[in-house]
Amino acid sequence: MIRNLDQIFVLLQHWLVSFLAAAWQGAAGVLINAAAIVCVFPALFAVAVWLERKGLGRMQNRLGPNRVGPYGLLQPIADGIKSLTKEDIVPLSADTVVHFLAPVLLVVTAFMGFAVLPMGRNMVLVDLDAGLLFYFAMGASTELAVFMAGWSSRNKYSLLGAMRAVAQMISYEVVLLLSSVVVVMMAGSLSLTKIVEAQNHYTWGFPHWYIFTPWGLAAFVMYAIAATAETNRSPFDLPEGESELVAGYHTEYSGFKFALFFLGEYVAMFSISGLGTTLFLGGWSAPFSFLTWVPSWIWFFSKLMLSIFVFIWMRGTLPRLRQDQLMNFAWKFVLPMCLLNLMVAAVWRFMGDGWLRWFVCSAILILAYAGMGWSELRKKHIGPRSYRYAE
Amino acid sequence: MSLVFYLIAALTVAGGLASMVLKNTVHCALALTVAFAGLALFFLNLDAQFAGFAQILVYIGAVAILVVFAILLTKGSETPKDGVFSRTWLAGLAVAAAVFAVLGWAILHTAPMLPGATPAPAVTVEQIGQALIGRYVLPLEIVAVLLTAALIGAVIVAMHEKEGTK
Amino acid sequence: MTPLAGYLLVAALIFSIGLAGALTRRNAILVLIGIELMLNAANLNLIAFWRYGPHPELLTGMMFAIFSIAVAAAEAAVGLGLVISIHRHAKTTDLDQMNRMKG
Amino acid sequence: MQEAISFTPQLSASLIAEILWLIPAVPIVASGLAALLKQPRRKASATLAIGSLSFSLLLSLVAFRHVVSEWANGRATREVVNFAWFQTGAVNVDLGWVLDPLSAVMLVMVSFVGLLIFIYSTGYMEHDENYTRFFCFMSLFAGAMLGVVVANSLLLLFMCWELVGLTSYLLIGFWYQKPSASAAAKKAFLTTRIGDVFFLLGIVWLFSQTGTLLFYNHGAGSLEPFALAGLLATPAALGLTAAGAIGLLIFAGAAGKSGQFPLHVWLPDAMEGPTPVSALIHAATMVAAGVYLIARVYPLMQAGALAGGTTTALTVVTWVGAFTAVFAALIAVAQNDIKRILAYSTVSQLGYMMAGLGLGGVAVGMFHLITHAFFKALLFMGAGSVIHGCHEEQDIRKMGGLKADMPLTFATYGVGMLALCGFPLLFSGFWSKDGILEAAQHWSVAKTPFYMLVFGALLTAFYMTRQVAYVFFGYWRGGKPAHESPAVMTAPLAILAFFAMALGLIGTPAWPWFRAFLDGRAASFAWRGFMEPGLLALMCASTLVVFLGLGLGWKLYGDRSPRPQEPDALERVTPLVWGWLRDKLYVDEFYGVTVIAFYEGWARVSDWLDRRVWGGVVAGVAWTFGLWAQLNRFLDNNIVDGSFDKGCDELGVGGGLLSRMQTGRVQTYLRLLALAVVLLAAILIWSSRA
Repeated sequence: MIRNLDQIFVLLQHWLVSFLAAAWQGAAGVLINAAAIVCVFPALFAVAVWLERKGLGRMQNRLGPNRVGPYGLLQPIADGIKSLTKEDIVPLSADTVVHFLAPVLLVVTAFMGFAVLPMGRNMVLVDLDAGLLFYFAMGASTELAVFMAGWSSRNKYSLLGAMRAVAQMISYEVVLLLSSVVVVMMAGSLSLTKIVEAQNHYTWGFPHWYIFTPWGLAAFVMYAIAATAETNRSPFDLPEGESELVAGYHTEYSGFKFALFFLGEYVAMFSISGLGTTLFLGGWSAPFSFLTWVPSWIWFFSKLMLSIFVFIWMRGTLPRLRQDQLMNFAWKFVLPMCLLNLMVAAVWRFMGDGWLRWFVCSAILILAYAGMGWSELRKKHIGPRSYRYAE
Repeated sequence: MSLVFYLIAALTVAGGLASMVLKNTVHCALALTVAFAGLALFFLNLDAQFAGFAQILVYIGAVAILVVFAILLTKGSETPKDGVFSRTWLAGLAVAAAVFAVLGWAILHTAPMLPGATPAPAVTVEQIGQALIGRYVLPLEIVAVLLTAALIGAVIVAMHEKEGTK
Repeated sequence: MTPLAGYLLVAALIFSIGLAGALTRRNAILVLIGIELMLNAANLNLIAFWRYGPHPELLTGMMFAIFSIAVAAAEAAVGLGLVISIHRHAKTTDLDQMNRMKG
Repeated sequence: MQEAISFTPQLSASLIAEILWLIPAVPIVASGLAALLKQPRRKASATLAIGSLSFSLLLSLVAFRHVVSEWANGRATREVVNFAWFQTGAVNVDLGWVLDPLSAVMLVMVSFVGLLIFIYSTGYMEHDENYTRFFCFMSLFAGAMLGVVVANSLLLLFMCWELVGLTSYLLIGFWYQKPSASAAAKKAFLTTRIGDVFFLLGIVWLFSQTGTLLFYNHGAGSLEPFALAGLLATPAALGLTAAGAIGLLIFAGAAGKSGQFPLHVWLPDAMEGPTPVSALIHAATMVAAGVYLIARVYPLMQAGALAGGTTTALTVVTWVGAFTAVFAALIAVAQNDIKRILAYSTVSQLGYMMAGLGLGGVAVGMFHLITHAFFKALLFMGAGSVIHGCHEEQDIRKMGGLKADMPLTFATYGVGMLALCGFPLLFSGFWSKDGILEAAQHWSVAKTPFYMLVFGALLTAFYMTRQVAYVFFGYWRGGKPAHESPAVMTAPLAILAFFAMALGLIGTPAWPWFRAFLDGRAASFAWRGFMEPGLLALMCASTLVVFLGLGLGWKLYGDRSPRPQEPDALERVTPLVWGWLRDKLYVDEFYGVTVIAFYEGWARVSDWLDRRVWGGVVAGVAWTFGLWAQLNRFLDNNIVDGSFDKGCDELGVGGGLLSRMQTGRVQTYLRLLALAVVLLAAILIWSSRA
């Protein structure tokens, strides 16, 4: 019974597929899965938007949406209808084709990421041997969409926003990659399912999630930072800094295209949190060995929503950085820490079992963190912003 | 010669052509990414998963972005008055055609000797990693050095004189 | 026609397109783009030969392609850096006007 | 010759052997840290250097104890720890370190002398503003030198070897603001490079022959019978086997490092560096590295020798060593710079060691190396103390009568001097030098080296007496009076002096402990040792020679101090010879005349050719044509001109056409390139099809 509940979606898919001829079943199965993903995450998107607006409201001592439906629950639907029915304005001088392609590309690439995420036991669209690489390849191509959006709408705010976004995404993509490489080193595979399997053991009822190791924790923190920057969320939301450039690269978008951007942003958030969950939080594995009876997908999605909540929380809490601060932080602090973390992971790997490696690795990381932070603080100079794109 | 092959080939060649003939430089760059994507698909079609994804990651994720950045930094996006092709475009085209002729001729003449379809080799990423660390460790190190040098070099070349002397 | 020949032909075509672009465009950046295309064509050849070659398990062609991808990335970075600095000095990226080294 | 030694192979290395790498690693790390220190942090850097080196000394002593105890239990050990450095294709390059009597002895010597010199230099360099840099370099050197000692792979040894050379360069040029110092540094670097090139050739050859650079690898090493047999089987040029040829190449490297003739020229100039540097690097350790290298690869040098026989390589080593010994001793007689005298004496003593290796095997040479390291370091540090006391004065003619002013220095210096002269029975130099002489006496090839070495001993005694007489006896000829050096400098002197005496006792014929230890045989005490045929006679002879030298020196220089300007005592006897010797037998000049003059001459020749020959030809041709023109002007004006101008125009046009190809446009060149490719490809395909 429990087993069936765990595998319910898998079984459902098999049942649906079983109506078809054997020749078609493979393709059909993939199609069904894709359809499921494409349906589930927009729904999740609606929920998340509502959560965000309510949560932010609470954090800022206001009610948030409360008119449409009980507790404003139907607000997302209303928004959706609005954005669907609004007029789609394209600037006269805009580069029409690119202007149209940009949001589509963004959303498509954002969705592509889910193809390799295991959302539960046996619940993965395609179990690629190089899954992680695929994920990052897709993530890399979103930057292009952002650039297209900003450039095509012939608007200096859009362009600046796009440039900022692209620069920021590139810088933090490096961090994102390097912090995940640690996990790959440990799990010895790029396949996300294998990575989850590698974390799905328990000692004394506690799981072997990578976050519960010194290097894992450090990598997770850096991953979280990089993820926030990748998705242009506060405090790294300069590309959409309302106060500086109207709404960033999608200033000139309206109606459904704007909704697509909005959707794309959230989907990217979901997928990146999903990846973080898979890499560091043991994917769909239960947090305690006595909870393994709970269906795996419940765990996955609850972890996902938890991290989304953290996103929202940070947005409600932290002020926005400045562009040069952002870049310096990425290149001068996080990146070196990532590299150091690689070393630490290697040390951990080769020191073998025992308490000693815990001590050594944590010591190295803490010392490095303290030292670098200290030196950063010491040579902190308050001055005019010093960043430059084109002369 | 499956249908897939022809589709991808059409996509790639179209992208390449567009990237070379379009007037607007940014369009060229975008078309280039299409060509890159096509090549990546080719790699996947050739059972070279790793290479394919690496292609996407490096070319679409990095090189294309670099190119558009460079275009914007050099204000190259507006098309020049006196045409986008150099004065000697005809000669260039002729030479390129000659190259293609020779290559195609060679291929077509050797086509009969080429091996036919073979079963797909099962290559896991792990094998590639092992090879990189084992047989190809020296090239790997050299490439690492090269990349570092290129990073520093690019920074220094593109850096401002003011910064340079400071 | 064997699949390998098909791949080789496509690669040759892309190579020639890239060469044509590199030979005919004025804009230095586009010349670089052409060169990138040529490199990619070469990579396609390598992968194709690896796939249909006698010893795919040795990964030779694949490795070659991967390394050349890495090198191409470096090449693009440096090349574009050069273009930018040239633009900063000569205020142009037009190759027809960059002929100060004429004999 | 020594008989083949059988070391019991150790399959599992002991703990101390496992961590042997720490000995060189720690000082190197320390120097890295010292490099990060700012100049004002003097104490810290000195502490780092001394602390790290004393750690190494401790480990070395442990290792030494381990080896000795093993040997005392009748198991002469050679423990190796090897690991693969990297592997590319089928070739894999291994590195490793070895712990055997040879390396153990060297380790103790280097780290001990080094430590003493470090302590000494805290006093000597006190007023130098580059204190931290000095200690950074010093401990880097110490680490590298220890690396040379422990290396079990010719490659690792070569790396450390070059590192040592580098630090020597850095330290000779330590006072780089002095042009002479930087010049000397460059000279040292380049001269040793000459040797190292040959050394590298030898390494490559060895690798290509045996496929490994490890010395010992449980039977698979390059110094072990299997590989040696292979090397002997392959002939090289001039009737040498590959083994012999490689041995000679390696010896060239060794000659460069330990200043054997004709590559000795850098060592005397190296004295531009601070005195502790001269003591540590250019007397005790680095210059001995060459000797150690030969001792290390001895099986290679010896390969193919029948019992009691010798090999070409060893013969060459012997002759070069003996010649250098006499040659340098001669020069040393007529020097006036206190450090130069010691430098030349170092060169000659190194010659002794080389000769000892060539004649009597590892133990003989190594024994002299160890004793020499102690007393020569002692002498240099004593000289340093003298210089320090005489306010940086180095000319012995401006000193004198110091025995009153600096009694401690005088006493220790005297000990060192007597040890160097080989004063009988009491001093270590006597025993080690005697071992060499004895071996020379029994050498099967020729007796000449024996006489050369004896003569060298005579000269040694002579010039040391001269120096001491100049410096310590007579009356003070300098400016403001000298003062004794601080205890931090004199204490190491005392320690070294003790060892300069005591160390001889482990190598007496009665109790040849050292030789037995190195050869892995049991040592036994027996007065019979002296009873070997001819030994006593030899000892008496060398004693006589020493006394002769001392007496001669004393007669010429004793207790009467010439004024700085008035000619030297020996000069009065034979001004001509004196002149030669003072000018170092014109080796530098010789190089100047040959190498440099070659280029100059070449330039002059080509210049002459240009001016006279070609110029003359051109002039002649011009003249002829002028005549021709004179004759034919008439015709010219009428007929030729038109066509000639036409031709000129044609030429001009052609040139223009050619230069137009050089458009300076990248794409043009690219186009031509592509065209060339097309043509080549076409030709290739066509030819392959035809």
